[in-house]
Amino acid sequence: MRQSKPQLIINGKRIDGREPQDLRQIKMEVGILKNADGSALVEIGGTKVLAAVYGPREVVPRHQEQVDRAIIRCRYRMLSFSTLGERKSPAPTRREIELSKVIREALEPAILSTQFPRAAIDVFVEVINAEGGTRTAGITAASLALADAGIPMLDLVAAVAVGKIDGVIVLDLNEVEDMYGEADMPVAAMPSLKRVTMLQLNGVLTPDEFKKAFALALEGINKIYQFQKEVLRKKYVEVEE
Amino acid sequence: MRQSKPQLIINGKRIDGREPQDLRQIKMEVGILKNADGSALVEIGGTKVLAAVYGPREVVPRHQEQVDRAIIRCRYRMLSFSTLGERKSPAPTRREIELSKVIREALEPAILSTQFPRAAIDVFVEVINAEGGTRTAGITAASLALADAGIPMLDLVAAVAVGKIDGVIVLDLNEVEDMYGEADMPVAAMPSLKRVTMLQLNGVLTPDEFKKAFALALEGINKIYQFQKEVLRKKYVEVEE
Amino acid sequence: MRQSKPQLIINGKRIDGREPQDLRQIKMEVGILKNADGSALVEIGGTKVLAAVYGPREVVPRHQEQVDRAIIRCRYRMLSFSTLGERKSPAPTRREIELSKVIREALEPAILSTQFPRAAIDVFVEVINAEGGTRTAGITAASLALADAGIPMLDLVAAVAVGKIDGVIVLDLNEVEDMYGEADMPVAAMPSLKRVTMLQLNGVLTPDEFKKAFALALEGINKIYQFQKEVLRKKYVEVEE
Amino acid sequence: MSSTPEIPIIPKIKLDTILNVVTKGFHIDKRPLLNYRNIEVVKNVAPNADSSVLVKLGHTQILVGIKVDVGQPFPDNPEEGVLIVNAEYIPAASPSFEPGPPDENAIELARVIDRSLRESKAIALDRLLIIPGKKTWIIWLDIYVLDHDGNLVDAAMIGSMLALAQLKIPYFEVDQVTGSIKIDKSRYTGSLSINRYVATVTVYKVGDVLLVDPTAEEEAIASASISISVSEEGNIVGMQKRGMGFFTEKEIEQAIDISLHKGKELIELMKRFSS
Amino acid sequence: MSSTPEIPIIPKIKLDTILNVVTKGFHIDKRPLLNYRNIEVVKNVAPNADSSVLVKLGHTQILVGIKVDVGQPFPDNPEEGVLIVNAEYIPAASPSFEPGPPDENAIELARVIDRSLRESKAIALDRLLIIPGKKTWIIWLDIYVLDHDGNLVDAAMIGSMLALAQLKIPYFEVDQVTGSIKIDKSRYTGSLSINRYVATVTVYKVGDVLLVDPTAEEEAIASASISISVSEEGNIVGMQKRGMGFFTEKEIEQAIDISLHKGKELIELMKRFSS
Amino acid sequence: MSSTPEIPIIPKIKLDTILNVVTKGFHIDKRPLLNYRNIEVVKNVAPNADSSVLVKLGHTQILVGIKVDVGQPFPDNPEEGVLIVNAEYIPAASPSFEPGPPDENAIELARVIDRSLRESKAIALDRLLIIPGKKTWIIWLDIYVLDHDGNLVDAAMIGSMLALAQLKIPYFEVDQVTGSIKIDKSRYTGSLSINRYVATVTVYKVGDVLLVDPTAEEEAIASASISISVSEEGNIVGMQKRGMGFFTEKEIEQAIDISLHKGKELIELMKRFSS
Repeated sequence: MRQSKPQLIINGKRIDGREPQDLRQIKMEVGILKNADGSALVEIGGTKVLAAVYGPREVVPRHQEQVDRAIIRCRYRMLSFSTLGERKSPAPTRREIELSKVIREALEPAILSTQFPRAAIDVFVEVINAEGGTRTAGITAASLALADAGIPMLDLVAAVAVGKIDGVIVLDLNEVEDMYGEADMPVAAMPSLKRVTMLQLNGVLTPDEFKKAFALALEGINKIYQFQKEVLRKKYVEVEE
Repeated sequence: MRQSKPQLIINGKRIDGREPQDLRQIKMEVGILKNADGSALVEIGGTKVLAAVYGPREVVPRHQEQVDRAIIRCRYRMLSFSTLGERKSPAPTRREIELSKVIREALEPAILSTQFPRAAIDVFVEVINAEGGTRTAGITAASLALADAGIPMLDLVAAVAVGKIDGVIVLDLNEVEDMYGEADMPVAAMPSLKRVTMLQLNGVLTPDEFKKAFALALEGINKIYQFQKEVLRKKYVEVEE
Repeated sequence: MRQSKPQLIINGKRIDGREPQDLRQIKMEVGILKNADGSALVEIGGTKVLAAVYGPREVVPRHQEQVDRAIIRCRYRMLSFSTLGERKSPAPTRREIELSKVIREALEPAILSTQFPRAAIDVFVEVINAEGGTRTAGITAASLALADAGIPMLDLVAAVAVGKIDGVIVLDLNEVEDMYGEADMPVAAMPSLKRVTMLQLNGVLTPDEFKKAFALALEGINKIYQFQKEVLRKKYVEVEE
Repeated sequence: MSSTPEIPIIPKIKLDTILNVVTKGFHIDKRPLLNYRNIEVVKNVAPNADSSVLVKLGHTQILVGIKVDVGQPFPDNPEEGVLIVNAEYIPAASPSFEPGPPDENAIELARVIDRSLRESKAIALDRLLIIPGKKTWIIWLDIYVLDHDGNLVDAAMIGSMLALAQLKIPYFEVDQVTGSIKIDKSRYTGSLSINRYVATVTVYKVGDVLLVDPTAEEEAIASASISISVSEEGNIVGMQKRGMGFFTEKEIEQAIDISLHKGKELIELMKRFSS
Repeated sequence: MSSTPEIPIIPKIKLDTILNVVTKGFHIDKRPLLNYRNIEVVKNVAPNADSSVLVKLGHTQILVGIKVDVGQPFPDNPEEGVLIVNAEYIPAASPSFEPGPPDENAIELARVIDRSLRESKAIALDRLLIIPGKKTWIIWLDIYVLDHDGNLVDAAMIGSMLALAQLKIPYFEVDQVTGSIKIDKSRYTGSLSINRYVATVTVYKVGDVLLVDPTAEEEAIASASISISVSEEGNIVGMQKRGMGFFTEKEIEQAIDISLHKGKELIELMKRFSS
Repeated sequence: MSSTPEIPIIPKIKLDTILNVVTKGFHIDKRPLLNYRNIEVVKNVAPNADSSVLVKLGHTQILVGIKVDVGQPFPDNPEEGVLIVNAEYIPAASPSFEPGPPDENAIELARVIDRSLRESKAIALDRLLIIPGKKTWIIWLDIYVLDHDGNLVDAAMIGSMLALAQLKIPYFEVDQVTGSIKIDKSRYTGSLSINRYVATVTVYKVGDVLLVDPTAEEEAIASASISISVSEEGNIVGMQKRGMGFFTEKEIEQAIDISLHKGKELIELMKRFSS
């Protein structure tokens, strides 16, 4: 049963002690699976998402292949025990079906898919623990896994949500802020190219609030992008040594 | 909850004021959709049915194609809000699966399918409002949509139900008569060739009652056939002008 | 509602009067269906199982075929009225899916599948009445149906369950013994080659009990094997005459 | 989507042979066109069912089984018990049947049987009611086609009627306080009341000839068929035209006559098997 | 799995023509880029529905129907009524639509409409409650795409708002003893309360140009789109970027401006249709 | 339908190498044939689960999570709590796994684990009962294969046992009037009672050699395997032969000996991880 709304901003701070413009703690790992061509684990606050990439590989069934490009296939999914409350049934929900599309479309503009005609690039996003921001963590992780798999990209894609809670525009909503806030706006971009590849709004914003929130999101995306590059650089150096 | 049966014939008239041998009011339109190769809307009393035809077109999946003829594919379906009572779930019911077959088999004898080997002709029947006689209105509409799509046919197919209510043989049952009557007998035919392409009976008739009902159905079918020809002629003339 | 456990061994005898090492009464028939390439009906006690075989035949869909062997496809299924208690829903249960695999794998080692590259051999096991031992009766019947279809095999496969009830190791559990016993161990083998092709244990056995039970199972399998050969010989002679 | 079925390719020479024989007034097994093949019935083949019957019509084999259960009556029909008819063509029965949920042919067969039983009031559904509007016996009647050698509907109706005729209603007690029902399947309350026997006679059109009870080979070249259910009083209690062809008005009338005549024979046969 | 869709192959010459016209500031039907096509509305097309509206936006046709029912509120939201939005692209609507359950596009459309209505509090869901935590009206809003000639989301939102505005809540009585609800659909308790109108304006990117309300041909060559829902107060109440391309930051800002402006027009139009 | 799986094509030369090494008594990674790879365990990887464990067995990774819930006991077993085991091979785990509902391999794995836990009475299901016959704790144990490098069943059993050993039962109160259960997951009633530890040892047959814990490459050339579950008392509490090959009687006996021996080691290891 939904509790009555808690106060989300106290003395200018958020319930987990952050300032409005702070990200939660981030941890990223790449190459964590043996079989997948690329893989990554992204943790942001209590949210933990695994992404794995296979490809470019043959398209099965064959009739799905496209003569001039690789198709991207994407599945976002929450493990049955990843959420608070009841066990989630393994049947795909409408939300999971929508987010699989949204994540795919956030990645499409970055992938040089015309380099692999008739191939498939498969992206699997598995939510291990959900405490807000699983789709954005999923995009961030998928982008790392694509890089880990050696798929050529124009740029990495990084993502984060912004929102409005108790009237304040904040970065990187956690679960409670998402549930009781006034607006949740996940954004994905290719930071060095300044291209927005995903933008959703769930909630109400005035045009001015939107501008402020959008700018904050792009800032946050930049920070996440630095993390991504760092973890890839580290991995690359490790391999080199 | 089923109400107790109302009296269906009062002073020789039916509850909607018709004589036993009367059709309900009929309205037909063809070419109402832009994308479909052929389309038609048929209203008879409160029943409203849309039919759309695509084809002849390539068969997907390929292995369904037949070397010596076009396959006819047909789906009869009730929109979720088309019936009285609760919302209908969109999952196909056993009734819808049966009627898709029955309607296809009512149309098959009229279509010159051998003219299009390896092709498919797809017929979609969507019930917008159901007040009795949706399958027969669907056949009538599908036949018009096939003509509108330029599919060569031996003859149009027209259809109507007859039935027995309060012991009287009547033409074109409405919803209440269908629900509380003693027999419902939908019939389809190619009128100018006098070929019966659909015949079902749901209820009990003596052999003599059957004969009377069958003759009445063929009469009704002829009237509907005149409507069909009229609406096609009008459309054709409009296009000509 | 599960009744309290009845006494299963009284004065050394089982509830149906058998000694621990006794099989139930067995009846086998082959060639009982016209259309199937091979068929058999096996009754053991109150359990009645039909098996039908089609093949070697073309693989549909084609991409399932294997270039160096025939694929074996197997479905084990209980008819809706075959069990005590409620009607069984026709949707395949997890148990039926598992047993389809287990039965297939019990038959695979016997079938000379490399003789028919790119072909399929389909085995359908239908439980008509279930009173214990349906999977083993199914294997025994499927093996007969394969022989009836003329599929070359290294040996017949015969199967039976052993178990432990009231502490006693017994052969060929009936429904009640299966439900209330301490262990149920179905075994399948190619008797003349002494190869074990199926072995499951549901329950608890000490290593010594296992040895005893395993030996008893192989004895039982041998008896069933004699029945199988007898019924095939009889059929063969009948055909010859 | 309902889709034009693939017609089994029958060699021209065989097709000509069948047509030729049929035109001379006989089935390919030499029966007159309006004669049924031999009918065999085996009762209680599945003792765990509350009733079961195996029907053999020539080489066609159909197994019908019934399970009864206590449940709620349909909200739009609170004064009657519930009959649910399902049919499945098991893949063992023909090389052309595939595993999976019932297809349109199986669904149509079940619904034709269901409607004929229901509209004719063949069984006393009202007497299955335990607590009006609340509790009733539910009859699950399942039809399995085991071997398909033609004329499935007629055989399925024979099996269904005989399984119903054999059905015994278990003993039960209503708990007066909680309203819950306790069933004891080792005893019986009585038999299901059969109001009347119903037979379904399917008339097939092969070339210009009408016939009944074809083998699978003959059925494959029939252009259309019409299943006509008749009651022991000689009424028509259900009809369903099937197939891609048509009937003329005259052929429909002939089919009705054939079905009234043959239906009477089938009903007599069923009554003999039942007693 | 969400999979890269097959893009319809558009002949190079046609593609160039469209791009050329668009770059000059016009749709291929000669409208300015930011003008909608003609909008027609037909009310009560399905009298068995509790409300129904057919919307024609150029050749695009969308049928929205509503059924209301009494049920339980969601456990995580016991103080509000229930709104369930579904969408289906019927196979009649386009040669590329296939029969079957809603695909990701239909699901996304329904969810975008649903979120925009819900977050904007466009309708007074709290006033649908009958017994708090226990009984409420459930609004089933079904969107059928009958003919697809582009810009489905905007048309679907017009249809959804108008169907809701037309909806009347049936008369009902609560049985004080059993707590059961008796509904009488021949009478009405009143209309559904509309708190505010909401419009969705989808801005499409074709080449480097932004436009609204494309035809299906134009839509096929758009690289991306963004659906922006706006309320009558001029707030943004929902957004969804779609498609395989991207927007620059500046394009996003332009799209917002366009949607605020055009949304106002659409809301005025809806109000006219409603009255 | 269960269908002969496609065997990955292994180049002849590689196959010979593996067979050669195995025949000499070693795994391709140089372990003796009856040694397990390194086992790592990470606890509480999914804090939203009521218990979760990640098991790494060489490169094989399996994530087991548990959710508990209050529900009804099974009608045929009213005196015990409910354990429901599911397994899924996620498509990330191997190029040969496809998205979709669990296939026969995943279902078999779940059922083998389930039966071994149940028949051995490894956990005190009877102590999960809240109101006999009416309310009980339901344990949903979900096994996800994240990375498949062989020997999934043994790893899944380790993960399942350790997740169960870690599971805490939430605090709850029974409302004496309504009989409804109020759960408070922020507090705990206590741990789940583990009656005994159980290990599953799968013995694989490669050529004529028996071995345990193969890598995926080795597993691909095994003709058959037998999963044998053993309890800490040294009893056999479950068996399942898998694969398209066979075992001789003697091989079965050897497999039993191996599993009793290695099972003891695994159980000791689990106990160490648990404490």
